[in-house]
Amino acid sequence: MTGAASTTAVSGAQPEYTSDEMMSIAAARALENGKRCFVGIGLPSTAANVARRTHAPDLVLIYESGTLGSKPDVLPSSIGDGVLAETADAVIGVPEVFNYWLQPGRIDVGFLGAAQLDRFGNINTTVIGDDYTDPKVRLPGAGGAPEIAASCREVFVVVRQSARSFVDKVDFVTSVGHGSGKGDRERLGLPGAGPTLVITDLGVLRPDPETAELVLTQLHPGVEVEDVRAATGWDLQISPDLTRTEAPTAAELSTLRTLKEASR
Amino acid sequence: MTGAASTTAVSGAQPEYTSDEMMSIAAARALENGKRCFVGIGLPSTAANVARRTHAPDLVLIYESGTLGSKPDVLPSSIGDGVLAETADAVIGVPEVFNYWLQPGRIDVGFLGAAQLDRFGNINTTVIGDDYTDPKVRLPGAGGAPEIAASCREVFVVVRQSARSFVDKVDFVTSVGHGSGKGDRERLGLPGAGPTLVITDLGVLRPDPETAELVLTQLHPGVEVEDVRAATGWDLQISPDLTRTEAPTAAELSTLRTLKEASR
Amino acid sequence: MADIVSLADGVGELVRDGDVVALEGFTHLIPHAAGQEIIRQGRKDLTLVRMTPDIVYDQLIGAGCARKLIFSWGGNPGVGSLHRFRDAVQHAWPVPLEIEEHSHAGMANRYVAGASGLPFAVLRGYRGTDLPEHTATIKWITCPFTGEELAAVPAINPDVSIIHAQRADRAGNVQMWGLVGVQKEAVLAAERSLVTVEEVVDELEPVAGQVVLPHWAVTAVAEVPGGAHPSYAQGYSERDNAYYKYWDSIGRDRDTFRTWVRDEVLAGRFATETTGDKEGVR
Amino acid sequence: MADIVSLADGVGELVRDGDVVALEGFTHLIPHAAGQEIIRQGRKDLTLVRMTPDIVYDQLIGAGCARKLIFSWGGNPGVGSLHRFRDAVQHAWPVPLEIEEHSHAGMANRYVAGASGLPFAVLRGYRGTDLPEHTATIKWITCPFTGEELAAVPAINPDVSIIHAQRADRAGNVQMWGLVGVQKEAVLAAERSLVTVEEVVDELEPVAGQVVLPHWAVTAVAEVPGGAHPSYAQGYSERDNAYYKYWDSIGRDRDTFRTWVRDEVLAGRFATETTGDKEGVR
Repeated sequence: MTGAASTTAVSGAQPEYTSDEMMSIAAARALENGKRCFVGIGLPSTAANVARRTHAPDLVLIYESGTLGSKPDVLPSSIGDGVLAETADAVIGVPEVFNYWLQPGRIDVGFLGAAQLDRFGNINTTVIGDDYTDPKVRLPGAGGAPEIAASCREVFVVVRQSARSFVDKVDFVTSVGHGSGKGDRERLGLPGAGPTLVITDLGVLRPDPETAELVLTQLHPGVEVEDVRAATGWDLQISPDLTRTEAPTAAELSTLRTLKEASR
Repeated sequence: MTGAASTTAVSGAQPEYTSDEMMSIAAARALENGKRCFVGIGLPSTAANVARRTHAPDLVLIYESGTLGSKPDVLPSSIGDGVLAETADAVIGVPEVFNYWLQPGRIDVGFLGAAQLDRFGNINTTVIGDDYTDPKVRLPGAGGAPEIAASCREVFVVVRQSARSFVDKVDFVTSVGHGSGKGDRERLGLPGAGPTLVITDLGVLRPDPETAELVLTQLHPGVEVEDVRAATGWDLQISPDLTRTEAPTAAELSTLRTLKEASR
Repeated sequence: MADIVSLADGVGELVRDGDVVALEGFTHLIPHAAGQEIIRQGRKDLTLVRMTPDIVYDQLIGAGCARKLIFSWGGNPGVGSLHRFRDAVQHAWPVPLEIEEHSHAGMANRYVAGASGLPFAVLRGYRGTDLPEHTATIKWITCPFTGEELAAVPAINPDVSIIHAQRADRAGNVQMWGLVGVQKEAVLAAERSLVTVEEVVDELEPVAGQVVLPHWAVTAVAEVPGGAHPSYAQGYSERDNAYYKYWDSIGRDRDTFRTWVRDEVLAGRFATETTGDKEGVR
Repeated sequence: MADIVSLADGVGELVRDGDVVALEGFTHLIPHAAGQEIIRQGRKDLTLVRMTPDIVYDQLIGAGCARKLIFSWGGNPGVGSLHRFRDAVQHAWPVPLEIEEHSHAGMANRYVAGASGLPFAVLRGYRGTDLPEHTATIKWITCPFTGEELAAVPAINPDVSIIHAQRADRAGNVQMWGLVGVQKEAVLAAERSLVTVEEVVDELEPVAGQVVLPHWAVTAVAEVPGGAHPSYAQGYSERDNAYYKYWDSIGRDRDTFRTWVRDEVLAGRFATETTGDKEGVR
């Protein structure tokens, strides 16, 4: 689920870092201490574990493999790593994860990746192409994502941005973001607020409060609006309150790199 | 749930024993080795534990409190005694008992008591009297019995016999026996065979294969047909193949008494 | 993070007049001390939920705390009847008691639905019995795949659930083992929860058969050693079988019961370091 | 009482051409050795059921054992795609593969319904997604109490389920711990079951977090140390993360895969004391 790490180096007065590192650290910062976070493997897991080792020591990590309150000392390479069970407050069966813990809305943040994401934050991890029965590319499928997207109080998406992955309309709605716009989640009866934050290697997008369309609200250091527009498959709107992400601190980078190093 | 033990002594060439002891031993004998038996507390539990210590060492005892394969060394005084959990092959939650183990028909024998039993083996443990909302006597209620009676492959009822408890029609159907007669269980979609054996302190009744009405098929030693008729609230039919129960052996009695003694 | 509180404060904060209250524990780990604290604080008009309303609810019903009981088996296990429960149902003493009656399978599944955030549960139950005629919360539902008709029961979501467990740590993570009944489901189904424990410890050593409730799924924890008596806490105490028989003699008679409440329950308030006794003792 | 058998005999006796077969294990305790024994015995036309058809099913699909896959997530965890699965779906190689696709929540509940003897399960899922349009086994059902519409999925009841566990005793009682996934449900939902274990022991020492399957709920047990590799058995082995990456290089190419099957799987039959290889190797 992790792909090749981006090697774009960003330099300046700050320590050097890659755009992937910026993405992970921006995602980590979004996680408030004490929150219960349903974590997918790969980028979400990296970010959640950086958060737990920096500003959010009491972040509660929940993995769909059946661990509540995992405290891994290395980055797990799969959601089923032994370290997740060994360090958990409770280990439970998979039906219980979904029925007793996710479905009733006990989880604050669902942390998801995406193969394709559209302007309303809908996620596709099923097929690329128009024909489900004869797909251009067969992706892994739903996993836990549809119910994570439905039931968590809010959803953060962490995904590398490109015009191919950021599309006007996903080929297949695996997990509902804001459907076809504002009010759709309520009409569908989805209890959570849906994607409130999309963190990419270029910046941060948030749903417009009026339309639920994802708009650019924050740029990572060294990235310009035109770079993000070029990496977006729809006519991206820019927030009038566009801000600039603070570059990773030395402490954040060292935490992230130590974690990554330890898991090699 | 246990009442005052009967003190009617039966004597002869055999060792002396009470009619309650005969009942427990007759019930124990009915349990085949290796069967999985869902055990209610009181008379059923006594009988099941005697069986396990005599001819049926591999009898699997299942208690609704959440134990699979309990091997108590004393008679438990409630279905929640610690000894049941400590000696079990597996301890599980109560929803799992009913959903994963009882409901799918994994249990061979459901072993039930009754406050009132009727000619078709229906069981009442809810209310005595015609008016549910203003009962003459309020009984404990259903507990696990309705689903035990529905789902076990067959049901054995162990109950002291009297004209008050053996009635033509129960005041309230808590647990279905043969309903209003042959074929009713199939019509209701109840998977198990229902009560195939009713063991009392006087003898043994079995459903007539044609009508499903309980008929007397076996008399305990020293009991006459007229005694049983007098203790039955309907016009009791007698099997043409009426047999006589073998008196308890010294070994059976000593097992029963040792168990009872140990649990005082 | 669950608050660590006194029993009196826990009950005082979390149990309100008119609440739907579940005290669970299936013969093991029955929260008797919490039940008596509810009597002591004079709560009334409660809807009491419990699969096996044994002694703990006989006491609450006799003390007049309840207006309704949702249950599946109301007896004194191993002994016989619950006389206060019977008196309430048969003679409306001390107050009328409405009942909503299920089977164990039905009750267990109602808690499961409640814990799962579902409005109802499906089971293969009740068919042919007289229960559906008298219990409005039993309905029928058709399988959309096979056409088979099955029973449906609505979720139970208590305002507050109270259980007893062996241990908690200082963050309020709760650990119990042995017969664990429907306690996890009762807590997860409830809006608020109070867990009384034998002891609060620094570290929860893993135990075979344990169920752990994370601190963020529990509202409050109170250390009440022996709080399950005459029920028991495996690893800490034995079931007091004699007390169950003794209870038969107390519960059997209204005056004896009243004396027991006065001497054993209301007097007991002075033995706790209570500050939460807001409603006074009636 | 469960039979203690060799892996070859267990698969030979219990897995038949055309069966609905579930191999479960959620990243932990994946029964890889049993999967390869199925390839070795040349089973075909199987309907494979599994929440996460990772490497174990990539191998079975690539070897042409399956005609249908019922699943919720088909990837190589921590690495990327399953190339044999993709090749089967995108190019019908080596045989066409029908798929029936759910979410994890749906699959888990289908097993729960199967284990519970119910025809279907209810969940709050799928709403608004494109899955119901393509998956006939997702329908809608109305709560008889609230009128709310929820998703319904049919029970899964495999002909045979296969899992890997840490230990069994000589009677065939099975013990597993750590991440236990949906293995208990898969076994209880199935008509027959085979459990491969790290070791058969005289006595099962209790372990925190254990799930025990009684011997009378299991058809057969086979001692297969390391039978989960490259997955792991907590307490016995570590996950071989490098193998998952290595698999990407094997699965990516048809010829490399065929060579792997010939050299690593079919050759392996001589290493087992098999007597159950009834169908021959294709």
